[in-house]
Amino acid sequence: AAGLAGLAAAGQARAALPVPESNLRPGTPIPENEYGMPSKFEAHVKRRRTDVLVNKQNFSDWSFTPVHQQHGIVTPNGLIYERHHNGVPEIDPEQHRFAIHGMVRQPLVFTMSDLMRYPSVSRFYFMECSGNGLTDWLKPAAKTVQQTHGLLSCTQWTGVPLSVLLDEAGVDPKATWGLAEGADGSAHARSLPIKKLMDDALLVYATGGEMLRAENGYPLRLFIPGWEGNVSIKWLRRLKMGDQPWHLRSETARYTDPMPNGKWRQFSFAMEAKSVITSPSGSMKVQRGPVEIIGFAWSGLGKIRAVDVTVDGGRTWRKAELEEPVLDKCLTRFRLRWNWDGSPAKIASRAVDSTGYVQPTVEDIQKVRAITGFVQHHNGIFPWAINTAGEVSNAIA
Amino acid sequence: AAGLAGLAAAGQARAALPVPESNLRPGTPIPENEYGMPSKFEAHVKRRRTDVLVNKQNFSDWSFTPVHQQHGIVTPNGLIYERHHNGVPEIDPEQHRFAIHGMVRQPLVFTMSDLMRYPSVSRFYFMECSGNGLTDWLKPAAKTVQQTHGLLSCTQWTGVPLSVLLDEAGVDPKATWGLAEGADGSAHARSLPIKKLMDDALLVYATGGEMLRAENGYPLRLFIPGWEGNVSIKWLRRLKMGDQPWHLRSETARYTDPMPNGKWRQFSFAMEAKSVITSPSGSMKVQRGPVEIIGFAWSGLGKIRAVDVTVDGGRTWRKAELEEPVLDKCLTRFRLRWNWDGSPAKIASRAVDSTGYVQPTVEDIQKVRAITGFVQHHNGIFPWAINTAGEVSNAIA
Amino acid sequence: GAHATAAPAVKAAFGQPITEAELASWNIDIRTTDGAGLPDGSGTIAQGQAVYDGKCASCHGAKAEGGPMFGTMVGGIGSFTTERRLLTPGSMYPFAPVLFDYVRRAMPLTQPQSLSNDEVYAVTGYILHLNGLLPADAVVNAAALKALKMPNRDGFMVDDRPDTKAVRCMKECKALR
Amino acid sequence: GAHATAAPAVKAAFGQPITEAELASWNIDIRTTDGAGLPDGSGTIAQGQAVYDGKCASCHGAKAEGGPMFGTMVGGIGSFTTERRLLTPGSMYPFAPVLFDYVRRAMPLTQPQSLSNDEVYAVTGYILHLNGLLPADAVVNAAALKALKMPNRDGFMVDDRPDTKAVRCMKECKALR
Ligand code: HEC
Ligand code: HEC
Ligand SMILES: [Ca+2]
Ligand SMILES: [Ca+2]
Ligand SMILES: [Ca+2]
Ligand SMILES: [Ca+2]
Ligand SMILES: [Ca+2]
Ligand SMILES: [Ca+2]
Ligand SMILES: [Co+2]
Ligand SMILES: [Co+2]
Repeated sequence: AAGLAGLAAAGQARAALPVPESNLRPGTPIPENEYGMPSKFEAHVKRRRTDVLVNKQNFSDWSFTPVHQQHGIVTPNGLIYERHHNGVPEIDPEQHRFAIHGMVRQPLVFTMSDLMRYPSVSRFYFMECSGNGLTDWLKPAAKTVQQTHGLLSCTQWTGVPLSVLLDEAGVDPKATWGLAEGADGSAHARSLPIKKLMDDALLVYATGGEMLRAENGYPLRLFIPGWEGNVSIKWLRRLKMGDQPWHLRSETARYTDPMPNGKWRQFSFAMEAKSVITSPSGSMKVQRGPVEIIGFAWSGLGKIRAVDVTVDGGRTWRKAELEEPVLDKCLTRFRLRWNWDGSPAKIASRAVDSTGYVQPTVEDIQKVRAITGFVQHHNGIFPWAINTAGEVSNAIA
Repeated sequence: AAGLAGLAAAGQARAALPVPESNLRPGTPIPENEYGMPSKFEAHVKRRRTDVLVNKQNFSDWSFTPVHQQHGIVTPNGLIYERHHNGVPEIDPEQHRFAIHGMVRQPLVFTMSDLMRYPSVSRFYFMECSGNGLTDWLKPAAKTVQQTHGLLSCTQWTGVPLSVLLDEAGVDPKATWGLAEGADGSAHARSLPIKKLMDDALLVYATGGEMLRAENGYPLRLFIPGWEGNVSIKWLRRLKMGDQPWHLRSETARYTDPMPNGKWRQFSFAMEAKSVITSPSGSMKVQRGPVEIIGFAWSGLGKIRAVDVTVDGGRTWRKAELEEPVLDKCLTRFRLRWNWDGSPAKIASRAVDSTGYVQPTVEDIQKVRAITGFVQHHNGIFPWAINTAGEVSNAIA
Repeated sequence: GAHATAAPAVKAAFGQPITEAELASWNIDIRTTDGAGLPDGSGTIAQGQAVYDGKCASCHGAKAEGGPMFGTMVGGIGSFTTERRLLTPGSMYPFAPVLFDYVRRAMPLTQPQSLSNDEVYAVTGYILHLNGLLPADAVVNAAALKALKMPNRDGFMVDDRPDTKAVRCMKECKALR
Repeated sequence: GAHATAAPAVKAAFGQPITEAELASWNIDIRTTDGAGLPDGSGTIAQGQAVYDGKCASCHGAKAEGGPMFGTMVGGIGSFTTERRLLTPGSMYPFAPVLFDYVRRAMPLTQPQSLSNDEVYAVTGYILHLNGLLPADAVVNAAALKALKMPNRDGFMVDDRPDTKAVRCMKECKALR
């Protein structure tokens, strides 16, 4: 083993390769039945709480996906970011009920087994918190992309189109909004326009191939494709139809966006086109020579059409490669091969979506919104700086 | 809670809904950092060993994916089926080396960090063991679809196209085959034709968004899209180029298919088009009324073009719906809505792939192959019987 | 091919009918713009202080000025046009019933939905009083909350994005800040 | 658009050169058709029996007729045209070096790659002898294994699939068996 370490370090191959230890003995036998876990050598790959904004408690809190350690577009179920407002409830699926009521012809209640008898659909979508990027607008705060952009995950969502159940209940033609509410200790609730509820909203019971994890809404959650994560109410217990929004705390005092002149933008649901370089990214180290620049691009309003990358701080941009499949409202991988010559560099990416929308700079955003306090919907271009030692750091300025 | 149980059982909703316990107290706070696990209510969803063919030991053994409990097309990393020949080795990625040698201009050795600097690709592919279906040809043996078809998984595979590294080593123009070998206690090895190695073979280090699990080849494996799983050598330590196959035990005495007149079919790599109904399936119970028939279809030779479903034992067939995205060499979900009237039924599915190939019946296969002993590549149409009580069972006959 | 693809229409109706009465214990939302859904009941500021001291102060501080679990719940009115916006129920909530709805569904954090409606009216009134929005002798009930005009009543605008008009410059572009 | 999509060609060569000599301990495969790769060394059937009794019998049984971890390794020659095919090294392996290669890389299960080449030759010979394929006084070495014609030498055919020609019948089809 010392010889091998030397080999790697010196960039030479003069030591003969010893037979790997693993060839010389049996491994672990297959247990009777089992749910597999990551290798012990990957124990550093974890969801993490914020290390910037120190929250006073961990009940109304959030944890970040290690997006820089993600491969491909599917976030493992154990690493999907989470946000909840009074901890993670433990709900027995046999006891769980979901009701539709309010402005409907016939209020209905469903057990989980009722719901699982309906035709289901499975769709790949990203999910992003409106607060993703909260701490990094005007000066660098977070060190890693997990902390700057990790309120972002992507998976295949399985469940029943909400429209099927709304049709069954018979929505009053005058109904225009619905209130979705959770069975958690905060009874988290949000008003949503009926157009979206009837369009592509899903009642989800599984992600990434298996039943939801508790922290992601087990046994039932709403999923609203392309919109801020907090409207995809977890532990969903009811949907009440009405003819106007409710204006609860979660849609007035929270999840509203500071605007000029002391105003707040309300019901700002869509996550506009955005992208970020995940490698090289904050706290990584780059070696001279060929560098694979990779990252994610996504849009809550359609497909990613193109991603451009700059390595000179925004003066020139080159079109990156997009990896198939490029799906609607789904993470898309981009990559660009670059030859780093060892001089300081500032790298960033810029997404363009199928509506023609171009990801703005922070400066562009600052012209039209207020950047203060509880900033939301930060979809600005995000730069990383590389110094002559190859160290990568947050270059927000 | 008693009231709720009564409600579900009686199909009535006369009891007022009590506030869920989970609304009335905080849940679990967010831990500092964490890797999530399934809900305790899903503890029955596990990989399982065979319960039919009782193996004498569990070192050269296999475990099955619970395909009937899978939602969507992505198998969770903890449930990807596994097959190994001398247990699961534990390999330190810092110590692992991969070598290319034999008929090449320049033999090369790679560390894991070397490999991870190359441009990577991420592709969705199914993986299936050539022995999937081993026990169920002529009479029913296994009870569940996990046992009949669970040597089947699907995920996004991330790694480096092998062709990139072969080009770097400079393959001798006379080389036609390569031998891939593992760093496990069986040094499992297979000969593979260079055409496939240069076409779409991948050196994989991640699946489903994260680094490989130990039992699936951590830190490095070969992945050969569409071919029998055992050629996708796990814990890969070397690839040796040559001008003919090696004919090792793993490609003569094993992984060859019995044929008429005492012969054996060798180097039978491709997994031909196949499908199976995963719900309703063995050991499930069906209720009268609308039944959602769902299942998987896949082909190692292309895309799924169509799936047909019969509910009358094969006399008439109806075209099922396919769910997007329908990808090359990837699991495809099909579904058909059926109204079960309570009379006995025999249901089955039949896949058609983009080459025009139609999934055969067991009878079709029996005409051209021998069905005896270690049967391989069973891609026959697989029927489930439903009795008047709604009980579903293996109907192979 | 010549194959029929349409499945026969099969109506899937697995839901159970339920009445609004049976859903009463779940039906806790208040339409805060007009207070629809506010229950019967009432409280005083003094009663509210008692509830607050007993069940809220441990996390929110003696006079709601902030405690071990949360920042201040008083002040901030007028701060939104300054450098540092201070968000409290007083400064931020556009309608007084927002406070009733939130306290009832989510507080105290350790025992959500445990307060009586009278207690919720009382403690809601007390927090509004600490914010200078209700007098010490106010009677707090549905009518009082509906009548109260909150400072941030007109503080909101509807989503009007896209609000940026970035262009896709490729060469000789303005450098990133 | 008018944007250049091609990245400049960047050669990625992160592999380290290595020599075949440095790879010698890994280079254990044998091309079984002609025995290329068989090492120097030799053994006798008696030596093979000693190795077998000491290191193999506990799993495979006293005379390789099957033990607690694996079924029989003798017999089955001629069984492939009967109802029940019996797969053993004797009946199934097309070339004798297959046995050398497999034993060296994988056996004994608890200590793979622990036998010397002489031991592998000897135990390979012993198993072949138990299958009636080598006499009791055989000297087992590279030449002997190359020379031995195994019963299943011509038992294989190359993959010729697709071998079924199913048609997509939709109506009035033959029922499934
Ligand atoms: C054990 C701690 C704890 C107790 C006890 C508690 N709270 Fe809270 N409270 C919190 C936390 C934490 C939050 C923030 C929740 C969030 O934002 O998701 C909060 C938020 C609030 C808010 C929202 C403030 C705003 O700015 O929008 C109000 C109002 C409130 N609490 C009132 C009360 C009242 C009234 C009581 C007692 C009846 C109470 N709280 C008891 C911890 C507590
Ligand atoms: C601890 C148990 C154990 C010991 C000790 C052991 N084996 Fe094995 N052997 C096995 C198992 C299990 C298999 C099946 C492996 C597989 O098929 O993946 C096997 C398979 C074999 C096979 C392949 C048989 C065939 O039909 O293709 C041969 C040959 C063999 N062993 C020879 C030996 C020899 C020679 C030794 C001693 C030097 C030995 N074994 C010691 C457990 C053992
Ligand atoms: Ca915290
Ligand atoms: Ca029911
Ligand atoms: Ca076993
Ligand atoms: Ca290197
Ligand atoms: Ca606008
Ligand atoms: Ca053929
Ligand atoms: Co918003
Ligand atoms: Co095969």
